[in-house]
Amino acid sequence: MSTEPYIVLSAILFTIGCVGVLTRRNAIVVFMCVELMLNASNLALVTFAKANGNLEGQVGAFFVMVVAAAEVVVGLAIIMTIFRTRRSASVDDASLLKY
Amino acid sequence: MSVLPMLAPLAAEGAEHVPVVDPSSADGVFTLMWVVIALPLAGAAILLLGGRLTDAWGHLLGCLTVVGSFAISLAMFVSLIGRADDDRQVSQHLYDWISVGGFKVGADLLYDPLSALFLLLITGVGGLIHIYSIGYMAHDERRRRFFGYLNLFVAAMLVLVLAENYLLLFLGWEGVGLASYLLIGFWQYKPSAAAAAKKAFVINRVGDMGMSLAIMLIFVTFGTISFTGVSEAAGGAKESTLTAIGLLLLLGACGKSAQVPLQAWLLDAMEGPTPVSALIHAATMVTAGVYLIVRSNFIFDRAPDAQTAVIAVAVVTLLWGAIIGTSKDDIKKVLAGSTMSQIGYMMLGAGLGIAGYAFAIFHLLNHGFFKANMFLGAGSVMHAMDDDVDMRHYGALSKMLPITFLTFLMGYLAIIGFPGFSGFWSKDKIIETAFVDSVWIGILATIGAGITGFYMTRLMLMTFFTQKRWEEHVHPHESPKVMTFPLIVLAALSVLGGIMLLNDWIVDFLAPVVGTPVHHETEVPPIVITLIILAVVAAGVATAWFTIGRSEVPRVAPTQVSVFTRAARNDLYGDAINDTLVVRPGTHVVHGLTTFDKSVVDGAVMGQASATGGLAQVFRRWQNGFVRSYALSLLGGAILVVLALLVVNLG
Amino acid sequence: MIEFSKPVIGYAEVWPMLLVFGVACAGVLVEAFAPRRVRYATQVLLALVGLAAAFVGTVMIGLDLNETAGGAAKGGITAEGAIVVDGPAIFLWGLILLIAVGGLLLFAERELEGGVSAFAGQAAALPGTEAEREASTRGLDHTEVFPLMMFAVGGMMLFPASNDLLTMFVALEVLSLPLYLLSGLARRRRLLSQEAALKYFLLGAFSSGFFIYGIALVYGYAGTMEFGGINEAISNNTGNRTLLLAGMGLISVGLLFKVGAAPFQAWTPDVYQGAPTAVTGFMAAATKVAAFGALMRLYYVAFGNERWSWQPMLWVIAILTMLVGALLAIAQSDIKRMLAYSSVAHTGFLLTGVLGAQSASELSSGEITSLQAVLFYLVTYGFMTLGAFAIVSMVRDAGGETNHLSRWAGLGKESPIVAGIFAFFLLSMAGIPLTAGFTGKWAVFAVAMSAGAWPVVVVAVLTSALAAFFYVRVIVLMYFADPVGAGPSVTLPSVLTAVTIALGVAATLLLGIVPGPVLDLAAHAGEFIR
Amino acid sequence: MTAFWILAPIMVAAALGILFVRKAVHAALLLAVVMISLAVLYAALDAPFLFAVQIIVYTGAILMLFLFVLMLVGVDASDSVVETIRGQRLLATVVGLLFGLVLVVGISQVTFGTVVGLDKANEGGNVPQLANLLFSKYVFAFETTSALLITAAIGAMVLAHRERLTPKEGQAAQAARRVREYADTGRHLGPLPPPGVFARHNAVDTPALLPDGTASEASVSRVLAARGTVRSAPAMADDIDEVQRQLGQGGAARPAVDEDEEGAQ
Repeated sequence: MSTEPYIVLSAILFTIGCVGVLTRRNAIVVFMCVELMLNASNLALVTFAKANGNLEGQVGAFFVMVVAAAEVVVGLAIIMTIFRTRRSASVDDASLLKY
Repeated sequence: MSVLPMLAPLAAEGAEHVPVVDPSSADGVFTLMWVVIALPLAGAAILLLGGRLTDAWGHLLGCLTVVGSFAISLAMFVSLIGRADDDRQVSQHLYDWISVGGFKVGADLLYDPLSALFLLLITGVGGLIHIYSIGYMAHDERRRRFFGYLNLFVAAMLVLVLAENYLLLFLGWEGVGLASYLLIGFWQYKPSAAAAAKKAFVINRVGDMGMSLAIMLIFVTFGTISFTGVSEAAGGAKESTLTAIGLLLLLGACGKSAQVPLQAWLLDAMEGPTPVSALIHAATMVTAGVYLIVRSNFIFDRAPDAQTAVIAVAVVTLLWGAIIGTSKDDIKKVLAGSTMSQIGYMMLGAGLGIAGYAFAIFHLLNHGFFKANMFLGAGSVMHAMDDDVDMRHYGALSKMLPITFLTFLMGYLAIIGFPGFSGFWSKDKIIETAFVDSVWIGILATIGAGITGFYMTRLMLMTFFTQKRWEEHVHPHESPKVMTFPLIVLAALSVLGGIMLLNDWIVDFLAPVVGTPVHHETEVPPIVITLIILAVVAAGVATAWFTIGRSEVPRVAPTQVSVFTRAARNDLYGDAINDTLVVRPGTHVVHGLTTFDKSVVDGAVMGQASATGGLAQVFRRWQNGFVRSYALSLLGGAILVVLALLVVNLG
Repeated sequence: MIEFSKPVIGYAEVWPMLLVFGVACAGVLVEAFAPRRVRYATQVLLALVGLAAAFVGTVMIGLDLNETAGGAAKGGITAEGAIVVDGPAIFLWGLILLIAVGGLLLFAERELEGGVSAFAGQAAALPGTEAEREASTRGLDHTEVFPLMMFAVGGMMLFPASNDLLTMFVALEVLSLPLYLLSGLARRRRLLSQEAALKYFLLGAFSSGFFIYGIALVYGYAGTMEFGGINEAISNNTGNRTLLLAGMGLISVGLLFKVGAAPFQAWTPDVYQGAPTAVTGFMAAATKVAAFGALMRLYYVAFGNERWSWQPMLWVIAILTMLVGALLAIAQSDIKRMLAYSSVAHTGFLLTGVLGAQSASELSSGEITSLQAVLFYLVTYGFMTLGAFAIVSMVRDAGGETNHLSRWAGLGKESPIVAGIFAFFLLSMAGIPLTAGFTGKWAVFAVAMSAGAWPVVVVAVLTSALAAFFYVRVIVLMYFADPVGAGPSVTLPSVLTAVTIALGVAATLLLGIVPGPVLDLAAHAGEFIR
Repeated sequence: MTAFWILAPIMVAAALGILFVRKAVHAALLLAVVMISLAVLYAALDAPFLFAVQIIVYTGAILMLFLFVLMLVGVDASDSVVETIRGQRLLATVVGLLFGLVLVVGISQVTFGTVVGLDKANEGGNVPQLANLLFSKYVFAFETTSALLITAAIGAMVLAHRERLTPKEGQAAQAARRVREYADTGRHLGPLPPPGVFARHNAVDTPALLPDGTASEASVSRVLAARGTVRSAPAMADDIDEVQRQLGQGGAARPAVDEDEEGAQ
């Protein structure tokens, strides 16, 4: 079996995640897009694990999941704080700091 | 410039004579070398950190430290003369400043004939100016701070001339720049002073950039930056590299010595108190560029193209400064223009290579005497005239200020090169050497001397002769003794400076540093050249006499003047040229800066509303506060990085 | 059945790091069980003792390192190949711990706000509500910041010492997450602070996405995550180079984001401005140290054989970074933003040092190596940045810190000493001789020059001239401008901030006048272990 | 590969959907589609452990956290589709496409060597082999992730937990306070009248009627009042008149008094 399509799929998903971060305004959705990017990376890691014939990629994917879990907690806590202060989850509203 | 191809570089035949810096370590009185620097440094520290406690006696301490340094310098000088010719380089190792593996930069001092002369000039003239300042600044409540800055300057200048490597020299270089900056802006309540200080700073940064790149290049080329190491290794380097180093050093020298194209700051620097103009902007700091080139003779002698560049800069500047001097009504600005011009002569000497180094230094010393004398004299006049600097408001002061007049007269005779006075000997020698190099350069230098005769006579006439033009309430009076004493000493030195040329003493004395010049015969005998120069100068003096001395000087500068006068009054459009060549392309940057100045620094307008325009401002708009825009630039950067990697390697 | 052998962790080499993590955990327990009134003192003491002990341990380990690789390097790989304890790692640990001590003292400062710390009394209380006022009148503050900071310090120590991509990734997150949180905990101007946290978090998460994808690609190329293995794969030229190059680029994005290089610098000014000043000082100094350590380890060890492909890329980035930093700093009217852009410019100078890497055979004996120059620069940068931000936290009015530059006018009259010290830091950042900044700049420029990167050096010299301009502008403002309104006022801090500033001043002065010992130490650290 | 070719288009479509749907909840659900499909791909790639973890941890826990926060933020909230930053959407599209192109073209040109496969590496079971690696080579990183999790816990606590600063008010204190308030400000002592009780409609949006037949503003929730869904007193006036007519003169007040007594009991 060929692993190429998997890698291409992961690249596509990663790119979609990137674009999502750039275009979506809801902080939570932006963050979901980051998660999409991490998922795409995981797919690449797992695929390469198969191609290389060792499990390090799978371990890597596992670590990414753990990290993502922690990151989600911190991130959502920050987003919640901002939301409670401003009553808005739009990242564009948080633009007092500039120039 | 059409003269350039005609320059026959002297370096070719002089190359094998380039001496190597090879000092012995300090003993005897030379162990006190570091004290020369430490004294004024300690003075500065006490005065600046001591606060109001030192108000009462601060000025005395300030003078004392410099006089102390002078005493040590004199002792070392005497001791140096007592040594054999080839043993006149002494170094003192203070500590390892930077030391990594094979790369060492020591805080090393080098005392040789060149430094010896500079030491005497700096501490001697510096001491006199300190003493003068006691009187001049007597009514300034911040006098203590002024003395602190002066001491700081002297210390930095001493570091500059005593340094044994380029990095330490650079330290002094920056130090004098800092002190100069502080002193130009000393009367900070005057907006013009603050602006002048800023201008000096900016222009000097351009020069310093050249300087730092030069040091960097020296380090990369030779693996060392000590004079000893570089002078030994310079022979083995490629000429192109040496030329690059030389040009970069020249850029640094241009900034510090106010040479074209970095000349614009010097005239504005006259905003500082007059002793500052005398000490920093006439006698010492501005000559640092000349010192740098003479000190780096082992590089320049092997880089004829760089020498040619030095000559070109020098000739342009000596005419430029002189022409500016002819039109100014501000007495200090005339002197400033004259300083530029005279430094041009020194640079010319330095650019002429082995044949000219000694004369450059000779003229530098003489200039230090007579120009400090005249600046202090000008200060004395201003003191008498309630700080008015406009010569059109002077006139017929010779009776009122007899001592000032007489001392100023000595300086005047010296600068125009009246036979027997110090300036006569040194300028004459430089022009003579220039004639050996190229007739055209000699002619241009001679014309410069003629213009010098004109503007200095104009200054003398407008100030001390012609009819009195001052207001009723002004009561000119002679300055106190503490101010006239330095004038008298400096006047004496202006007269007697020529002694140094007896038996070619200064040439021989400097030979261990800059090499022994090969004697060249001019096509015409030297005496003829001297006579020609005298004739030209006399013509200049006469012109001034007939145009100014014989007619009435209007109290207000006439506006209907020839295009040349107008050009000269505008500093030959130096600022405009800077604008077009340097500033205009970066207008956005400058615009941004000025907007910023107005909005923030001057506190005129608050908030961000004023922050418009400017390159920096345009960039600033990218920082629009939206996190998605930042993410966009991040992604763009990622593409940039990945593509850069792919293209470089696979393309 | 699979054989499982007990992993060997060289506790003797890594215990300072474990100690820091342990102290962080102990701090959490203190939060849980200690009564409120003793928490502050306990936390500060615990953290201080922990950091000090870890520093002593680092020194001891550093003294004991064995030489390897024919004397070029010292130390060894431990924890089953996950961690390298070599000379540079120890050097960076020591530096991070010292900066952390300074940062801790700033965190613990309570004098400036009148008995409370610079952190929010109750982060969960909405700004401007009764609950917030209640919390602040009761003098509450979040002592959780201390364990959070210790976690960050632990992550920073692990970051440059990790020997494989996964450990590096985990370390990156361990150091980042607490900083995201800390950025959002300011007592005053909480909206700005929270916004800073959000921006830092979102962009940080975004960039770590690139980092991990890059890891995946490099793993796909090399078949291993270990730096040594990657290096080997490169020299054997196995696999496809497109994967390697794309992966290398994406990993670089993650690291360059952390160090704040252009065009990844956008977060720096906003976060530096919004975060509590104590956090800004700590993060600006320590994060950069850790991230540059990691960056160099990655480039020198894992991609060392691929030097000729990443160097040109770094040329571009370094030039861009210096220009952006210096140009934009000019236009700033907020002191923290100005310092942020100045730190961007410093990143550019540091990158100039990084790209001056040469192989041992190209170097003449005794020449400064690029690693050594960058390590030295990091020391100078770390201390002067920490000190400068400590000063920023002292200039205040009734509404807290006054960060607008116009409010700094006339500070020289109000408090000559504070203005003088700040001017000294600024002069050092500008690279005036006899200050640490000068020596540092000299070192990195020299290595870049000898590696033939003279265009970068020319730009670097140009931008440092430009940079001097805005530093001096602030000095002029402090000394020569008339104060606006009532003028700035300086709140006297407790001994904690004073010690941090003194540390900064001493380091900046000493490294300018006698840089020898530290340069020697950096040289003594030797090379990275491959 | 069949699974891949079926799932890949679905995943890409779902991922693209995240870019375009207006409601955050829909985005979360689409993300769930991607994640679950991903889990299946993991299974196809010989990663059974990750298959499980992906579903349990990623989809089960992490995504649920997202949904949970979305509920807090307001599940109805939908994004406006108008782009406010000038050029952002265009640039994002261009840069995104460019980036995707570089990645896809760059990577798809890669001709992978023979796929080694995990048969050997998974010998003895994927989970034991993973555990072997995790607890030997990556044990340090594994342990360090605990720092991450603790940080996350503290972070959530710091940002979300509000400590009670004042002791909880007991019943006696509450009663005393109410009486005091009544004395000071005349604020009504008892609970507010329930809505709709004395009106014809027994609904929360209908104000109670006071004994004199006027509607009591205090009896309806302020939220409803703000939304304007209260059946206002004037609108009721007709109804009241109607009732009064039906009951005849003087009878209007009677039942009210009776019920009031009943209420008091």
